[in-house]
Amino acid sequence: MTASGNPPHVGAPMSIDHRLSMDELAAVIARDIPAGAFVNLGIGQPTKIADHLPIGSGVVLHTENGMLNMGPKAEGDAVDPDLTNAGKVPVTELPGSAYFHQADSFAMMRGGHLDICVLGAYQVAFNGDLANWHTGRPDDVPAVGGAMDLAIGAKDVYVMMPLLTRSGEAKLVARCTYPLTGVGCVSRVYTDHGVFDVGPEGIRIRETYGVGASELAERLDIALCDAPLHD
Amino acid sequence: MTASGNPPHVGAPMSIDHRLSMDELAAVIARDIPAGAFVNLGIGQPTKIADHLPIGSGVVLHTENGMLNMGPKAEGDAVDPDLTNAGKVPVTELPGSAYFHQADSFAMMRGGHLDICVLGAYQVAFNGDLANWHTGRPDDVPAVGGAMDLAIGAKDVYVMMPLLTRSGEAKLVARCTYPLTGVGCVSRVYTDHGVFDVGPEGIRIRETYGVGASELAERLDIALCDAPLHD
Amino acid sequence: MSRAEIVGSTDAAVSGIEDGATVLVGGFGLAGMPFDLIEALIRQGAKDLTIVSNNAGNGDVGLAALLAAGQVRKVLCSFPRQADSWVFDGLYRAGRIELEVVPQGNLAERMRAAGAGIGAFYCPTAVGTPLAEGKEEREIDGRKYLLEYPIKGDYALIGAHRADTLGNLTYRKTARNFGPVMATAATTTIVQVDEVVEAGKLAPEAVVTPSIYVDRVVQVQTRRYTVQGAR
Amino acid sequence: MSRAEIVGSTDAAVSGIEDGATVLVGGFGLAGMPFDLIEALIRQGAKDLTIVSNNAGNGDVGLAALLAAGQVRKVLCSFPRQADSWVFDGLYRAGRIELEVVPQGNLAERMRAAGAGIGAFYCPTAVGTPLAEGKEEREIDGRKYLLEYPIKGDYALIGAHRADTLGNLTYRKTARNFGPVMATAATTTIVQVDEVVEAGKLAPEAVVTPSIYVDRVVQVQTRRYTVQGAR
Repeated sequence: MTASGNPPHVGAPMSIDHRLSMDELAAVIARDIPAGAFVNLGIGQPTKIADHLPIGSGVVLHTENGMLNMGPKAEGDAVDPDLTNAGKVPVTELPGSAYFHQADSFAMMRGGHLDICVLGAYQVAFNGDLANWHTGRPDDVPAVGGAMDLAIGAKDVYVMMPLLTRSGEAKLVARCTYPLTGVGCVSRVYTDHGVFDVGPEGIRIRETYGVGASELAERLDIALCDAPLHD
Repeated sequence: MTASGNPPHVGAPMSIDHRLSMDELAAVIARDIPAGAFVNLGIGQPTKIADHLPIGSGVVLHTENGMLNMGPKAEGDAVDPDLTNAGKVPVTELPGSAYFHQADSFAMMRGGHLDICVLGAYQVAFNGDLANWHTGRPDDVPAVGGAMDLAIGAKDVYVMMPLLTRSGEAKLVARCTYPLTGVGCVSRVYTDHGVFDVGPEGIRIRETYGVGASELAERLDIALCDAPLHD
Repeated sequence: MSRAEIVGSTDAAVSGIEDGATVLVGGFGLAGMPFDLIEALIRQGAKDLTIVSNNAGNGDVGLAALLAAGQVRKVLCSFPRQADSWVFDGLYRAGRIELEVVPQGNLAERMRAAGAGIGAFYCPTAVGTPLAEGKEEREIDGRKYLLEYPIKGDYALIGAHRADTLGNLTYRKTARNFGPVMATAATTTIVQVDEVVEAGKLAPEAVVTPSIYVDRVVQVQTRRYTVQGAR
Repeated sequence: MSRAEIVGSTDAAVSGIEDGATVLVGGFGLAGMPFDLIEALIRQGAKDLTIVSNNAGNGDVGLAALLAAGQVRKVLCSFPRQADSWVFDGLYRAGRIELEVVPQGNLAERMRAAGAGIGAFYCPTAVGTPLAEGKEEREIDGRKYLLEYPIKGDYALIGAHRADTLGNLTYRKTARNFGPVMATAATTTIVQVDEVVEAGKLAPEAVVTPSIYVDRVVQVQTRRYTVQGAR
């Protein structure tokens, strides 16, 4: 397992001996977020990461509906309909919270002030292209929310997703077939089978879960930039 | 003397039997500002208008350094270095004041939310062009402040100035010779000799002070759009 | 002149909204949604409306009820597809309502531009995606941007927490969201608040929407919906 | 990561400012001017600075003292010509300092754009004036605009009223002015405050500058200059 902190991973990939559940993956991502980082967790799976941030982690959560230093989900009497996260789930505030309006919130994002955002995805391409807002199916109501703003806004965009679709196709692809959310914006992909760093020179395996690096590489329809050194 | 209120002046110009001091002119402008208007008073002479707004006028003063509902000049113990007008003079707040930062303050102005601003001027042209920021002399340090933003921002831009320069030349001109502050932006000019409405069809005398309308018209090097009906 | 009026009923508050008007409707999901104003608008009956809002209605209340009443021709929003957006979904699939999807940050920034007198702006969001179609692209300092134009409303309906008698507003927690931006972007801004207080009772440094942006205020019995999708 | 640091001295606060840096300096005249940080910068001795500020120094204190120390190569400001701007005046007339005059609203909006990730924007200010020279003009919806680019700082030095231990800021009255905008536009934002309080002590709705924009905070003995030009 990787140490927390942001230094680019060098050398052989770390590994865990079983494929991770989404909850375990959320824990891994939580440990990779450095103390003091300003982070936006996208709706859906990434929201789970908040549950794994230790108390006093110093990570400051941003929610695009206008808040910094968001606390955990609200329960019982703490539920306040005026205080929700971007998924419209009631949440709480931590000491040192601040509220701001929507234009200020997205200025914060678009201006590159967030350190990390973690998003779900349909597909991520070799070059960091992201597709996560629309299946492109004609009968699907298109809905983008803040995804395109987040994709181009944070200093690092992490994706959290199962590596394979239900029918077994890799979601890490040579070229996205789904409509794009952002171009070349993803810097790291967390999946149940392993973690991938996406850089200018291509994709590199950072960690593997329940699978050898070579085997993992073979499952993908893309060339990895650095053949793993061990299995 | 004109009644207060904003309806465009129709028919013969009003008159007062003497040329006005700048202080008297400030009182005239104060009476012309409708209750409830949001108004910015430029630095210099226009600042005097505030002294002539009756208590309870309902006029809300904006100062571009970030405040609405500014009160009168601060005296004695009321002086607070953190509370000044755009001329850096200590002022006070009225009940219902609000503070905002500089970008929000100029957004308010540029977005057309102010009803009136009153500015001093070197020259105003026939077509409403305004010159008030720079003499254009090579040894003069250029300084624009908020003048160009105000000129294009308020719904109505009034100018308050002596009609003549010290050497006797009219400052209401066919074409500005000083560097411009804004193009076609002035809607009314208050001078010690009279008041002029500036519209798409040209300039019309609204009031005269100590001079007949015909005589006033003759002093100007521009054609008035509507020959005054009486002297 | 635009001084705010405190009106006695929500019906008075929404009077005059014409068929075909563009109405900005505050709220992020249900937080900040001006439920009472929308109910009054349903009674008032204006038709063929274009609604600008983050979502396209949740459950059967608020914006969803307005859609169900058949008063809306078109919706501009970022995220119409939610578990509880069945009203919009039905209308959309039946071809009875138009949809324009706008990234959430662009929605906010385009309304800010309308309120701030910005003619257009270059924004990095959505470059290279299907939502870039038809938009002018420009490279500035090595980064690609799309040219985005202001979104202006004829009316804004928003919910705030407190107003003073001049119309200054404060908001509660994340219910602030789009309210302050929409207030600047509409010709007539109509606000429902939990409480109207005397001018001077709101801390001038804590005012979020200055009175200049507010036209009509109505105090309502607080009603908040706690759970998204609750019927 | 960018979590704010509370430092023990103004010398520590300004450490690392390089020769040739662009430094945004808050304040409108003397209100909001970060006097103590500027004094520390004089002790620190960085040279060849480009200063962005509304004015070019008043009296012999603050920014004027920095200019007098010969550390500034160029000033970008809106209003350098004031009764008490004798330091700047002398340097400018001696050809020892460069000046770029920017309309006040553009100064604010261009810094906002830098902080908000806007590539450029079309602004109606200064159209048809000498300050339009060299700028791209475009007509949008029948109105003329100039294309304006962001102004980004390497550092911002600003004065605020209170900070909490996370770096959230509040301001007093019109001393707010450029502070919140500059905080968003600089790589490193350095703030002097009257008081540092525990996180949780500032009302989250009343925070003006959220902690994400703040890098270093130092508490200083309040010192305010009451009269413009007082020596």
